[in-house]
Amino acid sequence: MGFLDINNATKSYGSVQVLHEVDIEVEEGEFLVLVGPSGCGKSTLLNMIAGLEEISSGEIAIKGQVMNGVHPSKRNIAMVFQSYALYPNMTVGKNITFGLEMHGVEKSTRDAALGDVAKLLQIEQLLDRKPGQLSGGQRQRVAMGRALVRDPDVFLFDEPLSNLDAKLRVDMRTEIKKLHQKLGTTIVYVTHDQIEALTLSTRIAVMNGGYVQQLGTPKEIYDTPSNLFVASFMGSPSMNLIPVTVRVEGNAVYADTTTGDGSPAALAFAAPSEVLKSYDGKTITLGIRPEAITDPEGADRNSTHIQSVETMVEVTEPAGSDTFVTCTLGGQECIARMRADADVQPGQKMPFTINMEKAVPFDPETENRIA
Amino acid sequence: MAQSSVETDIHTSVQAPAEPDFKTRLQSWLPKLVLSPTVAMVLLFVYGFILFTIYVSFTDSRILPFVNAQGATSYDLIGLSNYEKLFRLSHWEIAITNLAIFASLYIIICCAIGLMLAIFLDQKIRGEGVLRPIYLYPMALSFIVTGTAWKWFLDPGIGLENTMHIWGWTSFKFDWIKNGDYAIYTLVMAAVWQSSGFVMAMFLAGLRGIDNEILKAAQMDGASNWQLYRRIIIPQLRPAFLSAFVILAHLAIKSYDLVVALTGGGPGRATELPATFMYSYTFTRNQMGIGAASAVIMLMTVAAIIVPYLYAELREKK
Amino acid sequence: MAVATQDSAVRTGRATRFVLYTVLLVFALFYLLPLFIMLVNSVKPLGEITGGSMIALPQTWTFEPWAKAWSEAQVGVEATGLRPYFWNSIRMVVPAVLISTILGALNGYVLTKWTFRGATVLFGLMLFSCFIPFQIVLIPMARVLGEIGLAGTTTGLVLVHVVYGIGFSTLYFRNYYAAFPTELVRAAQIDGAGFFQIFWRIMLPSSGPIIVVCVIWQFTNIWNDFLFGASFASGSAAPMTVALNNLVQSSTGVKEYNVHFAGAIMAALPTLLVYIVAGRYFVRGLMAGSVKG
Amino acid sequence: MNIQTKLKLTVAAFALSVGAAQANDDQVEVLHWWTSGGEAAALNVLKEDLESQGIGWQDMPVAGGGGTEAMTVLRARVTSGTAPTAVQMLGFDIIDWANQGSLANLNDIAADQGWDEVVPEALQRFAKVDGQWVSAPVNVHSVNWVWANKAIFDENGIEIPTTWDELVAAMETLKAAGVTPLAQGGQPWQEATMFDSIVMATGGPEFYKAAFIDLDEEALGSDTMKEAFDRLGVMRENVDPNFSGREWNLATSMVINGDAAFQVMGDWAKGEFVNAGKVPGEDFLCFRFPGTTEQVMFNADQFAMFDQGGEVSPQQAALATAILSPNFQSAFNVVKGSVPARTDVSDEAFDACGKQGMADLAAAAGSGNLFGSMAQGHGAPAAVKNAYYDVVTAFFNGEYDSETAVVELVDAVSIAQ
Repeated sequence: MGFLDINNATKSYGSVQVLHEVDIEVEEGEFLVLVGPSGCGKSTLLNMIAGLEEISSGEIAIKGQVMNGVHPSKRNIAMVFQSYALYPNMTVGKNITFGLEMHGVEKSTRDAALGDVAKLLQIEQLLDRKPGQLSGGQRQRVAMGRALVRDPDVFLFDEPLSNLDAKLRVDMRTEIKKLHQKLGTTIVYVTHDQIEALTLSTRIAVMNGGYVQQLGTPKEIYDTPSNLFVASFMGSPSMNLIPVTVRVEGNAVYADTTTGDGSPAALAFAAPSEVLKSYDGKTITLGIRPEAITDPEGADRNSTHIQSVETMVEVTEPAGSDTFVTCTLGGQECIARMRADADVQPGQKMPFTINMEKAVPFDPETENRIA
Repeated sequence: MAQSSVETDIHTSVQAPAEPDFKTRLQSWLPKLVLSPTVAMVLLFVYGFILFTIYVSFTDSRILPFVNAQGATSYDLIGLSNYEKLFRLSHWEIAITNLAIFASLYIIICCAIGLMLAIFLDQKIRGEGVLRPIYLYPMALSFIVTGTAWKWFLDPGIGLENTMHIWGWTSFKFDWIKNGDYAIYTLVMAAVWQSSGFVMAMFLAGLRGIDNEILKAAQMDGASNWQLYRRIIIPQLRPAFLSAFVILAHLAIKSYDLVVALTGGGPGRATELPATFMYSYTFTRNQMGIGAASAVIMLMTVAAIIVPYLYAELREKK
Repeated sequence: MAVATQDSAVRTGRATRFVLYTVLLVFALFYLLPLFIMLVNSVKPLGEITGGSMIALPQTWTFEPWAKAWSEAQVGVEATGLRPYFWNSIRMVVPAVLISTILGALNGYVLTKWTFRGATVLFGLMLFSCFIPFQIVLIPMARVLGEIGLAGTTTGLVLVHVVYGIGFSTLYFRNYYAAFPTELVRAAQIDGAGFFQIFWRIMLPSSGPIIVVCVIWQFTNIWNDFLFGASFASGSAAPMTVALNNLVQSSTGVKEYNVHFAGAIMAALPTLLVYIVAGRYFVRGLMAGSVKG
Repeated sequence: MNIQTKLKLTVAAFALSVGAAQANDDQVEVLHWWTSGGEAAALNVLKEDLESQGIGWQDMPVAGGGGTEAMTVLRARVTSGTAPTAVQMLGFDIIDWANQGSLANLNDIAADQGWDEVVPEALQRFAKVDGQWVSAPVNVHSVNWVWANKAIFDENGIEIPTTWDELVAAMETLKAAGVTPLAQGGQPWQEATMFDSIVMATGGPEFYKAAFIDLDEEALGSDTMKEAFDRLGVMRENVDPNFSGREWNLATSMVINGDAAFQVMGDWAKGEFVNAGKVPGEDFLCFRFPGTTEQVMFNADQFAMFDQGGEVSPQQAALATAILSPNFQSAFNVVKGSVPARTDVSDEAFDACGKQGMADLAAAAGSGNLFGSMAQGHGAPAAVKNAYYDVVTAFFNGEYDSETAVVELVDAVSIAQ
């Protein structure tokens, strides 16, 4: 049994089921990110953990105690909201200690706790201001302070960074990560930003359409997405999905495709499974991350399954640290990630090296990964 | 798509968790408990009374409910005959026609003037702080207070016409209030005076709520001021228009003080409105049955206007 | 705060501005006219009124009509002036406005932040109650007040005004709170605040603008009411409007128009004051949500 | 804490309102619409009389529309079970309320003080219902009066007209001289009040009774009625264009100021002349509407006593006694312009018009020429009266011609019954 248990939790509004049996066990100190497009049910799930929405069936337990029907304030949780939800009429200090006051904590204790948190978050000089006088980053800190001061069992974050500008978002991301490492608290964090999910989490639950699509560590999610949704949702630029035909030749399995000018190309799978072999002659979708397609100089030295395909460069997009190059494979636009100094010109024909160890085959019918 | 809308909709309200511990359960009952006095009052004092009125309209009540010409506390149920009588009365016909004229002019002119003033005031006008309360204050006064002043102003013998004559414009003529064909327009005038400032405030609030960036963008697109208002701004005031319409419509239907103070329904019966009709049949003519019937018709009219609005408004936000 | 200083993107030329100001001023005159007539004629001796022009300034100024209307005019059998009735109105309007506003605020809070199945329908029912013509409720209301022993008391009158004021106050608060971030309520819930604590500590302190709108609306409506006041408050408890009506509508004798006007202005003074003092918050309050309703 | 705050507010609200009028045992609560200076002063006589007997006077004035508002308030009060002790009332309203069972039986007091002998029979019709006295009459107004500016009459060599033709001739003379002949107020009841007199003059007492008291459809739809409307049309031509909405006392002041020659109005108009310092016979003339010299069409203000549960209370008895006392009858009616409801009051205190009024009343009562005024609610019940207003005012304002008016009158009266 985990620290936070979600057992077969569902949520329906009338006849509409917005959340299908969710089963997640979170260990103490874990940083679980719920990620998915809007409407996937991630916020609903978070609200159910918080007690802000009823659980239709199944149960949610914290520290082994079933929380169904328990008032939010009695669950020993804290939550940071997307809009921060700072009380506009109270000072920062009041905002942070309001929860303690409501729980009947004495003033001296409250003040001590406030001092600690303010110091931790470096907002000591803001305590007498009203939220309206704060910048976005400062509000974010206050919102976290309000959660921290309660010393809860579980922290809930509801898209806390989505209202910040890009630079601040990166800074705060780091800060939250540092905080987690320092305090070792259990966190459930909702976001639609897959980078946030990958950078922050110890585990990720990718959600779509009310289902958990995949639950795993960031590496599992990124390297072996369990279906086409996860594959395309996680990672930026997203995974190239190329239609190929499976051809079995003895022990070797090839993916037949075409290059930009229509000439055939064959890619050999690194470690073809038996299941894959059974797709002989069929068309499947081959998922290849952009960084697995490079110029020959950039190819992964450690990989033993580098394949080369000659095709034409269509567009180059230098992005500072990398250069993204667009070409066509199997009639699909394909993005390759090359070094910033790669000497590539649009219209030029050149060999692209593909690291087949990183290629993931999907069944286009079921959209699931072919194990 | 469908799912996303469901999810965001639900976010607009907090659901109380079900079951356990007493305090939590109390908390989940509190909202309903708090609402219940109002609901009870409304059910009794509004809907109960409406049912009562409907019932009275089917009786031959005269001086009091359930007391007919025979006196004591006897009455008979007489079906729809009050309604038949009602629609036989030319008086009622006049009241209904007058209401149609009055309400449509009143609403249109109030909106037009309100919108114009709001747009003008929104041009960084010096002295806006002084002008705004001047436009707004008539709403604060009842016609019991301003009735005499209005009557004077409209009276050709002592009012505007006379003043113009004193000032030397002897051919000036303004005797609408004395003229059966025009008296209804003087009601419109006074009613517009009272409410247009309030409508102005609603439009002004609407204007101030419009995102300035949209306006800037439209100007970049080369829109003239006129186009800017006609194509970009006024369409965005739709909610303000809607609320103005509802408030004005209900004021028009309820207009009573206005008529009593200004014309008393005259000249002749030229300015009789359903509200005055209902009052006079119920209370001064001792024909409470017919009065109740007219009230029911009025309520049905109000419902015909308000219910679609409520439906649209509430469904959108549900 | 941002209302008046917000820079409009619309630019206007000199000629246009001249037209703007002219139109605005003409309308200001139109709106002021009745008040002007009342004011000017309330400080004239009666002779000047019957003999002179309606809008001429007084040749001799006199404040006697004011004094008379306030403390001497014949309102009933005794020449008490309007003074005692003024206080009656205050006693009626203050509790009625307070209660209907508080109830409206609570209702709005429940209807937006604690909705339940059927809440929308209930709100629709409440809203429709704003639109019923008051004349029809007179008799059944009298009956109910008689039954519960509140007939002829100010308490009864307060109850009546609360009942028929609650639709609008609920509407105002509901629309305002609909735009109020629900996350704040959730945050407070997690912080452990209860239903009333959230209302008191979180919602109310942020409701300034809409409270102003609601109070103005209720205050003017209740203060100006005549029908209920005349029907449900007996003689010496009658509100100002009833007394004013008795003063102005007296059937025989010389009509002392100057006294009538002075009395009318007096009766209007509190509502005027409310508009002038709180009027600047009014547009702001309307902006803050009630526009939708 | 917050619930407490709310509670406190509610309690405060209630506390504020406690002490509002609760009917006191030693008080009479009187609902009336006499709020103008003279009337109120006259009522004050009554009040002081009662106070000298240790009875408090709880005043409840509701002015406006000749008692319209007051009657609305009365309904609310009766419905709520807190009827006032005494209510000023007119004509058929009294009968309606008596039928409804709300009024107290004053027979003992009446018998004790001999009301049956001193109050004219035609008036008793509105004070006694089913043989029971239910109200105390204060006065008798008569409506078929003409009030004329003597100076204008003299200047134009006009004698007091006694027939319709003389009246028409007088109006033509006046018109030719550039004087507005008729000062008319533009409210339905005023137009109807004048029409009462015209109908009486045109059709005579029998016709008047048939049409307006018996509501005989034939009479209402007759050619005589059409002729009466035609005569009203003639009157209409002699009115200035600015009459609409004008109140009756403004019309009176037109006569006083010489802006018009005469006004057809009830005897309450006299108060305006007197207040303006005019003397009857010298500055102004009062005479019966031509053709109605022998008749008196009246209305009477009365105070109906509401049943306070069983017996007539001592306070009510005292009030009724005070109202019928010759002293009050004289004092009040001198101020009000009307004549006493008792025929045995001395006319000493009255002026010329008042004396004539008293003599006319006594004569008419004796000869069976005393009729209730339709326009003043003493011909037929309120519904019919108002239906009558509707038609008359529609005709007077040019909506109908006389033929239509007659048809509409029959129709309106039938709907109203």
